[in-house]
Amino acid sequence: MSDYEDAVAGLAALGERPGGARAALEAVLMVIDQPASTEELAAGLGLGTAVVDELLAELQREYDGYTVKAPGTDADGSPADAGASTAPRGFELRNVAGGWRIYSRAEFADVVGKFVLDGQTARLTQAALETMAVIAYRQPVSRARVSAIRGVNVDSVVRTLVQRGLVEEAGTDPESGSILYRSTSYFLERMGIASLEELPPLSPHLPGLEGIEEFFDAERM
Amino acid sequence: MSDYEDAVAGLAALGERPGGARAALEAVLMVIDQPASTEELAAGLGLGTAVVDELLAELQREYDGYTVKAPGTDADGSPADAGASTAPRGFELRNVAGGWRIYSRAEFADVVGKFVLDGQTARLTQAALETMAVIAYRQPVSRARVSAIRGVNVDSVVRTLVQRGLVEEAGTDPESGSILYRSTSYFLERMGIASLEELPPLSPHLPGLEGIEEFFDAERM
Amino acid sequence: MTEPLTLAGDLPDAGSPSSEDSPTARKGGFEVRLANFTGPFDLLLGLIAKHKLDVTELALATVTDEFIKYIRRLQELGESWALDEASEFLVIAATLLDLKAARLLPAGEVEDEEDVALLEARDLLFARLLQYKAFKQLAAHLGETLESEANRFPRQVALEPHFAALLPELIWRHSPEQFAAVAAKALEPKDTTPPEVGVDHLHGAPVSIKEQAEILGYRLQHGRPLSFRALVADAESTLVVVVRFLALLEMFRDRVIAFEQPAPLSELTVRWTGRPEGWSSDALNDEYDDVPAVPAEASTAPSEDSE
Repeated sequence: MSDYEDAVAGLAALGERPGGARAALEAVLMVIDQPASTEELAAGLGLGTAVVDELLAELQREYDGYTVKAPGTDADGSPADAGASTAPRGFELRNVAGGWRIYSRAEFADVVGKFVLDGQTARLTQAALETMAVIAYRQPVSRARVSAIRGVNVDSVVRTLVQRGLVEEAGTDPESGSILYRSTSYFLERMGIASLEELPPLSPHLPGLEGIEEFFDAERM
Repeated sequence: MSDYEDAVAGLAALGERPGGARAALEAVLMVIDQPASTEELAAGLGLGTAVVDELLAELQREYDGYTVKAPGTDADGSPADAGASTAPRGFELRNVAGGWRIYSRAEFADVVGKFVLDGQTARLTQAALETMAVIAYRQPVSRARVSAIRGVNVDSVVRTLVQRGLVEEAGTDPESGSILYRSTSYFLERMGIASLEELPPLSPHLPGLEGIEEFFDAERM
Repeated sequence: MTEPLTLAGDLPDAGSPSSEDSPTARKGGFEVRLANFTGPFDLLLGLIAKHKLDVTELALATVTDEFIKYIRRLQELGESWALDEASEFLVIAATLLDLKAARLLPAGEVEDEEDVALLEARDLLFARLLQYKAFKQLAAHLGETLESEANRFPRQVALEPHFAALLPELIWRHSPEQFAAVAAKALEPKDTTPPEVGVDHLHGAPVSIKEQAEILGYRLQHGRPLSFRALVADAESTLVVVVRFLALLEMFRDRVIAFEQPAPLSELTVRWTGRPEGWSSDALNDEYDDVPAVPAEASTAPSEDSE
């Protein structure tokens, strides 16, 4: 079967779902963290790149409110004309550095910025600090592993640490395929040390730590 | 200036932007990485909670393709009817664990799963599910109590649930001094419900056994 | 220490989706396969479902034999059970037996305290079973919901760089030593030791089955058949009598002795049937060593602190 036939079959398969291939592409774009190239998207969706390119362009125009200039929505926020597809959405689809990703619309940068700052403190939470400590001493380490050690889900805390530049991705675990994390040079800077070797050894604080790894690996379900 | 006047002013200010308050809300929803409550969103946007609730409901309906049943989109993905707001989007807005958040639509799980490998959690065992159910419906509850209901020792299962962030400690029983457990908001998130009230009621499963709880309380421990 | 019970019979799992399409009771041998019963109630519900019975008193009496057969099978397979797990199964087996016995007897008036106790035990078991069934149904619902929810992926993307840049400069006041202390605390193994059944309050002199079996073996191997009465004549306490009786059962299982009893309640005679060599009390099942009431230390450090 040719690539072309493959792509046609893929399109037909997605067409049966609500929203079709366009919604499938949207679903992917909504949740990916890293920008994805047309090729990656096409491969994941089982579609041809030409079709994906067309769908991307279509979504992009649609999010921008077509070519029509958006009429100001009523100030009372009435739902009457909410469905009008001529108003731009609050997000946009951008092709950045060879990949596609959905971003919040630039026009709302001040609103979004205020919202982001509202919930933020200049200090790390205790949860973030402990997670940082586990990563620093166990790196490279996956989130699942840190979760197991800390006893709670750490996904959003790790994201905060990445955002803060204290932690970065360090490839994937060859066995599980999950992303590994390590501390950054900015972390060393903030700690006032030159290298990880200067971190105080844990042994005085924690005798008999050796068994812990096996313990947690065995314990997970 | 009153709160009401503040909110009206906020709405008017956002109304001038392309897409208005609705798009501003969408823009904020794009950057949150955990469920945000109506109150948080309202405060961030400078709007009243009633308005935000209405906007959220509106967006939710719109993403689902209004109330109109979505017509199957053309398999060729032609852009002709792409703007029709009757087709559901690839994502949905949901009120989960007391907050709002954007999710990819369940119908595209297979496609999205190819892009989002990380963060997927293993299935719970039957023993873990049963223990989780007892804790969810009887919280706060001691391990001894859960054991009495399940007929087996649940210590290691509870530990696993705590480790996975689905269950947490909730103080100690004033009488027996044993540790009590309750479900977490992460559990609500995983269940896709806004609060514990959304769990199906226990009573239909327990026909004519209204007095049983007191009975067991007296009997055990 | 992951699951309380990992071995289970070839039985439908009541309440789970698979129970719908499971075949009716299989004739012939009772097969033990890897399935997953999560406790005695689970097993009981499984058995009831297998017979397509409703959860009733009658159903309980009907499945008694199978329940007990199942436990026996597990023991034969040498599955090591934690005491509390095994005891839950045994308590329920005992109640079931009572129930069955009560059904076999002619229906009569509730007369003495034993009858009342039996009725209470039956009601309690019945109520507990129904309660467990309710939670099992809810567990199935939780499982389905969690699974279908796993099909939705939340948008949780990293903050766009221009917003991340807005964040205030991080305040970091931890010295490397303080940070190490945080790490040590975070990496510390959580308290995971399962609570154990305390035996400190038991003051009876520890008596080892192995020890008593050795004594009995010595006497029987080197003499004529002896009556049980004679074998326990020198026992200093009831506990020793009981333990010697248990030891005899163990030895009987090892096929080194035989019992003879001409009529019910008449003299019980014990005869050595094993070869003179090739048997030692070490061959006895280890399971009793874990029973707190008969501590393992008893064989090595007899009655040191028992005075």
